[in-house]
Amino acid sequence: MEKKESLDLYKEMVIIRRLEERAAELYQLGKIGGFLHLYIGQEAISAGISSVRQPQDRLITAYRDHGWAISAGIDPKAVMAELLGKVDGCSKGRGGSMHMADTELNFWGGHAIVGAHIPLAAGLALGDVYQGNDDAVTICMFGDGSTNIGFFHEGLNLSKVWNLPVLWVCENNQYGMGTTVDRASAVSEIRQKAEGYGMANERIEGMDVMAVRQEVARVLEKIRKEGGPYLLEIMTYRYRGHSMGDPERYRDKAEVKKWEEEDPIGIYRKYLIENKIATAKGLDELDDEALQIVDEAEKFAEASPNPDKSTLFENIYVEPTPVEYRGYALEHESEEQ
Amino acid sequence: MEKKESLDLYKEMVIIRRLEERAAELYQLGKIGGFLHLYIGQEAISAGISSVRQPQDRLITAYRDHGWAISAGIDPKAVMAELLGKVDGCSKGRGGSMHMADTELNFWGGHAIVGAHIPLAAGLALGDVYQGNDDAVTICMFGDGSTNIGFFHEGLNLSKVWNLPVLWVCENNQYGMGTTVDRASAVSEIRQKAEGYGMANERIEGMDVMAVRQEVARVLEKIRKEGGPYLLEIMTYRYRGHSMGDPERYRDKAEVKKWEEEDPIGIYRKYLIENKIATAKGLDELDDEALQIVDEAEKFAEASPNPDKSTLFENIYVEPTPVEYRGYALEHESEEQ
Amino acid sequence: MTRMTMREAISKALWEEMERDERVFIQGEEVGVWGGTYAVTKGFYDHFGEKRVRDTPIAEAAIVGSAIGAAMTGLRPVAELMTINFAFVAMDHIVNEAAKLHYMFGGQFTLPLVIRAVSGGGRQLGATHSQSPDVIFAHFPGLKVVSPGTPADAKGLLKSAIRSEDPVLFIENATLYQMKGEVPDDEDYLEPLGKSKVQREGDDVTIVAYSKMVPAALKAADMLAEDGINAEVVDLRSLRPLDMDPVIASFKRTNRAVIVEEGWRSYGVGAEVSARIYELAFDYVDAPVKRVAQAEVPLPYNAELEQLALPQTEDIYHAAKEVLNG
Amino acid sequence: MTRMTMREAISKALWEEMERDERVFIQGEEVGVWGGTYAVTKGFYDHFGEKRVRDTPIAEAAIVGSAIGAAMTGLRPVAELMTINFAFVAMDHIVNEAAKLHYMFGGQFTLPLVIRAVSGGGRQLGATHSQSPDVIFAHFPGLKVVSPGTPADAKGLLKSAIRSEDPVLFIENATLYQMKGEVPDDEDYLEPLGKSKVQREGDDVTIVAYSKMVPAALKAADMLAEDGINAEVVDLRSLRPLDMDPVIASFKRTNRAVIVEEGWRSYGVGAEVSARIYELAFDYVDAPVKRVAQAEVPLPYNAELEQLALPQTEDIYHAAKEVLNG
Ligand SMILES: Cc1ncc(C[n+]2csc(CCOP(=O)(O)OP(=O)(O)O)c2C)c(N)n1
Ligand SMILES: Cc1ncc(C[n+]2csc(CCOP(=O)(O)OP(=O)(O)O)c2C)c(N)n1
Ligand SMILES: [Mg+2]
Ligand SMILES: [Mg+2]
Repeated sequence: MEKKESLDLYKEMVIIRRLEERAAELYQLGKIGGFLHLYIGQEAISAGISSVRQPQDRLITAYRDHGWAISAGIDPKAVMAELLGKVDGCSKGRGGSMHMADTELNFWGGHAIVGAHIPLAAGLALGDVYQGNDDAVTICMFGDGSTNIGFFHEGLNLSKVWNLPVLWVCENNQYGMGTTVDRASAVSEIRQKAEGYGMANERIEGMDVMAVRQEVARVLEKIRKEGGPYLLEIMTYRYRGHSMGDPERYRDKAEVKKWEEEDPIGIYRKYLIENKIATAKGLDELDDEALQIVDEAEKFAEASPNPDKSTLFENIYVEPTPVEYRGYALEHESEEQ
Repeated sequence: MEKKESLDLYKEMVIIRRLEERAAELYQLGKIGGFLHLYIGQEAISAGISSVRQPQDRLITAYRDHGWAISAGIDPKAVMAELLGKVDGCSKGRGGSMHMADTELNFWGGHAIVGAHIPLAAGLALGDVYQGNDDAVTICMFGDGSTNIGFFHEGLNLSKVWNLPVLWVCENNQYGMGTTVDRASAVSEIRQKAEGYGMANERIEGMDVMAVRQEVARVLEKIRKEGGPYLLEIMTYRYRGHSMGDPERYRDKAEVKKWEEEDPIGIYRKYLIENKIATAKGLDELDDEALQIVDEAEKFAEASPNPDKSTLFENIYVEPTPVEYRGYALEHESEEQ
Repeated sequence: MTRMTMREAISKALWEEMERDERVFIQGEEVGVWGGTYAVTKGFYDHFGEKRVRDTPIAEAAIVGSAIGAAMTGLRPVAELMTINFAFVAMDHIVNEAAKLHYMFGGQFTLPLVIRAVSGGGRQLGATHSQSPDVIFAHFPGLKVVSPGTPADAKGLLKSAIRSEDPVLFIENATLYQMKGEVPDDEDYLEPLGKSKVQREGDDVTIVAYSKMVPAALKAADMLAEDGINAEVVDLRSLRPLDMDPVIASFKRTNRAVIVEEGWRSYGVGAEVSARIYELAFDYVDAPVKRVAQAEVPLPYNAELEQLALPQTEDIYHAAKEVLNG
Repeated sequence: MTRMTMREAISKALWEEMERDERVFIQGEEVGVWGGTYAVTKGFYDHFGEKRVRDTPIAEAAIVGSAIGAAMTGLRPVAELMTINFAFVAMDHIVNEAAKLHYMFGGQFTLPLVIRAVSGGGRQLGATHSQSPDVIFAHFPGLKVVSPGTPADAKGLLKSAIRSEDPVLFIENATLYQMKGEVPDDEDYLEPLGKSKVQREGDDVTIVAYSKMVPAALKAADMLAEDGINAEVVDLRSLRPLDMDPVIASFKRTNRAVIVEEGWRSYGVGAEVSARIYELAFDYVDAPVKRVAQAEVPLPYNAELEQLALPQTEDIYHAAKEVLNG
């Protein structure tokens, strides 16, 4: 990796962290609504994978998607604006925290129904195979908890039967909401589920971005060469609650503390310094830059307008299609006009 | 096994065979409607398993259920009457071929949505565990094709997480409708799917009733002793089409022929004679008796009345509940009265 | 009588029924250790233990499917779906198994099962998490579909649902959990399933509503009262069976009606109620029946747009004024 | 024009669109080697090959879900659900993904996807396999729901659905596959999505129907003609969007209407159409609108009971007579 790339990667992780911390504050202030699932603690995965993902590789994930949005290359401004539901958000304020996407960047969202995007991922890969995009791999992220739903089974089976180039990645943060893997899953190692599909699989550690990067690069090349799906389980931990307002009755503070010592940003920082790629001071400067980017993103998002009320019905359909019922207030209004 | 038991088992298999052959004829005559999925070729499984099933063991299966109904102990008369949709049918003519049950015999049906009964089976076993029926095992049958649907995954996972005493049995007749196992399933051996749940599993042959009996008895005892689920894959073959009117474009006549040589009734017949448990003449007599029972069942079913029209709305609910809409004709009628 | 929130009323109903009957148990995602996503089952796990308060994997078909199986053995499961949006994942088990098995097997066994689910929008949860698709479940005979609009009804109806021999889909509304009201203390306080109820009397116009739209309709009725208009508010409480008697009795006095629901209008609850009013009281109609409902759009995340799409108290007020002038 | 069955018309539409556009492919259970459970895709596998005629595992969520994913990449999948009863297994993907993704991501990508499914009862398939739950899908904005009642419409509407940029649920009826009619040969013969159509003109009473109830309504109209009554038959063809214009135009002449559907009445299609007639033509109503529909029971296997529960041509005839006398 070039030095600049290494530093960009660091900055990217810090931006994710700071942006989410800011989002948590804005949530408390009531500026962000709905559910807010923070990625804090898992940044090495989105950053590591995205640093080796090729432009033709499609990416799709679940609702814990801010890290993925930023690592995919969406401007933090557009991420923050989406969090605030503004028109300049990456999904025009319609999607919110759980539904970020930018298809120009080959990032297909942000999906809120647990596991429902897994069959979609098989379809994305099918699209590439069908159209002869032989070089493309679809990378599909999901949580440990989501591997117990039927969608997971149907998607994985299909990908193997049709030999689709999908990198299935379980971000095992050890909890689905408040439920530990063992209380929800028949097997403690999620990777073992791939055995039921005769699918190559592996479990790796996920707190060290360089390790993630290296392992994923290897597996992506393997898929590109040999075709077919592969399941990777990446061990990680979320430092915050499942979403805002989680009472966290299900785990000790000590456990969280222990994992915080393995902070992916801290680990990478140490690596950069030890390998003389950067100095502490240089990294501090990047920290400042990241903070500034987040400040600007916030400012931008605050300044961005709400979607115009007249656009409520835009994009329900592509083709001109009558709206069945505009709602009492709007119908009334338009009658008056 | 006592001699009488051995002979009863033989007769049971012949009754299933003859009853289904008769059903096929009655279907051609338009006396049976809907779908008719024949079990012919698979009789050793229902007969073998039922001969070692204990009264407290619950049984549940899919729509290919005539063999199971008879092996569970439902009178062939009630089976035939159900096929003809008559009031004396085991489900009062409401269920038809795909929905036979007799809960007094601990047989919980006959379910037509592929795989949907699999989570139900987990619930049946949960019911026993919850109520302290420590000796009971739930036996859940399903086809090879149904192991690719999400319900299978959710049911199996739950049974393992909750350590439920379920004997999961895949009757692998090598096709789901016209689709071979390999074209639908990521793994050729269905039993391998259990590996994804860390579940004990085994594949056995299913054309020899004595072998099925012995293997299943062993596994049932294991579950009774050790608790928890177990997946058994039993290899078999259906001689007839998936249901009536199957064009059977997906397989050779030669393949069917080859399997017909392993006819479970033929194998068992040979076993009984070779082991001097019965003579050919004695078995011929049982064949005649079986045929007579089927004749009687047909006569009974033909004579049994259709359900009275006034009972259309019975058993929608247990509690007295108004029918929302009786339908135009009936509403009209009742107005006239 | 004790004044409490709807959350407390539902929690109390569950608690009392679990105390009363060993066969009652609850299962669902996060009902145990977490204490329920909406804190409805807080304290249950510690008190009743993991046998009767069962955390499940995220597997809605298995949650409902295994509850059906357990009900077949004589237990009385209460299966919780975190929200009704996830009921689509268990759709087959709700409408093809729970609703049909009793009938299809000629009444051989019963399914004394309750499925609890949270419906409704207005919390910026986005299109997949904000729906009020209650009506689609009510389309299926074999199921009972209940949705309370007051804390007292929540307690009385949930207790009846748990004691019912039939499968009941019990629909709650997250934005109502904080709603307070007087709730009978009686442990055998039961409200009958399948009975509508007049929540406010009046002679000028009939407002038909259920769930979250009941308090909204009552507020609109207060606004109308200031204009000297007396609105009667009929709470359906049950979508199947649908009890039209109080609606029709009211309509025969008022001759004017507004039907309110939180979900989309097309093929919604209001369509059925409207059609039935004309079928049952054609000669009493003085003005076209009006429907107030959600604008037909997948609910957007943005708060302004979301509120624009959702039916508001003012909409009910204006609709009532219109039918009175109509 | 060629006289052909609805099965042939649908098959032809699919074949022609696959010939025309490489991006169109079909997938579903038994669409390939078997030739389609209802023989609609007979010969397709041999002609188009396994890349474009894709047999799938029995996994409805994956069938629809992967079709959605493929559509996101610019392909135009036609996903077949063997029957609409199995759509419940794919419910989430139909109503939460197909119907919402375009909107929820601000229009970033399109979902040019068709889901074909067979609806309807009357073949003794039992309660889980005989439903006509079309209405519940039509409740969801974002989806288009189409269901033809004649062979010509089947061809023209399916071709439009395949060429549409929006997700379309295309509902067929197994008992109509043998129905014959004249079908335009033109390979660009398209019927517009979302437009109702008068299938028979008349001035005395308006019969509104769709799918299998269209031929039934036309037969009832013949019976009425023998009594000197001229019925107009309006075929909805599309449940979402629902085009009321031809219905209202007709009703303003006849002032009387019967709405017919194969499914259950409560919360059915007839409720919405009835409610809208009163909303849009209140001053033209001479008699209460009538609904003909299925008795509210999980359809029994027994043929007599099943037919008793299903709406019959005679019921339409009698209902029309009643609204004329009412
Ligand atoms: C079908 C469905 N069921 C339930 C939920 C509610 N829910 C949202 S996230 C979640 C936990 C998922 O855990 P996991 O897959 O491990 O992902 P993580 O949150 O840990 O990233 C649940 C139960 C949902 N969104 N969809
Ligand atoms: C959810 C669902 N999808 C599709 C069908 C249609 N269908 C009925 S049986 C069947 C094949 C099942 O094959 P398998 O599980 O191997 O059982 P077998 O018929 O071989 O006994 C299919 C696709 C169904 N009944 N339910
Ligand atoms: Mg997790
Ligand atoms: Mg099979």
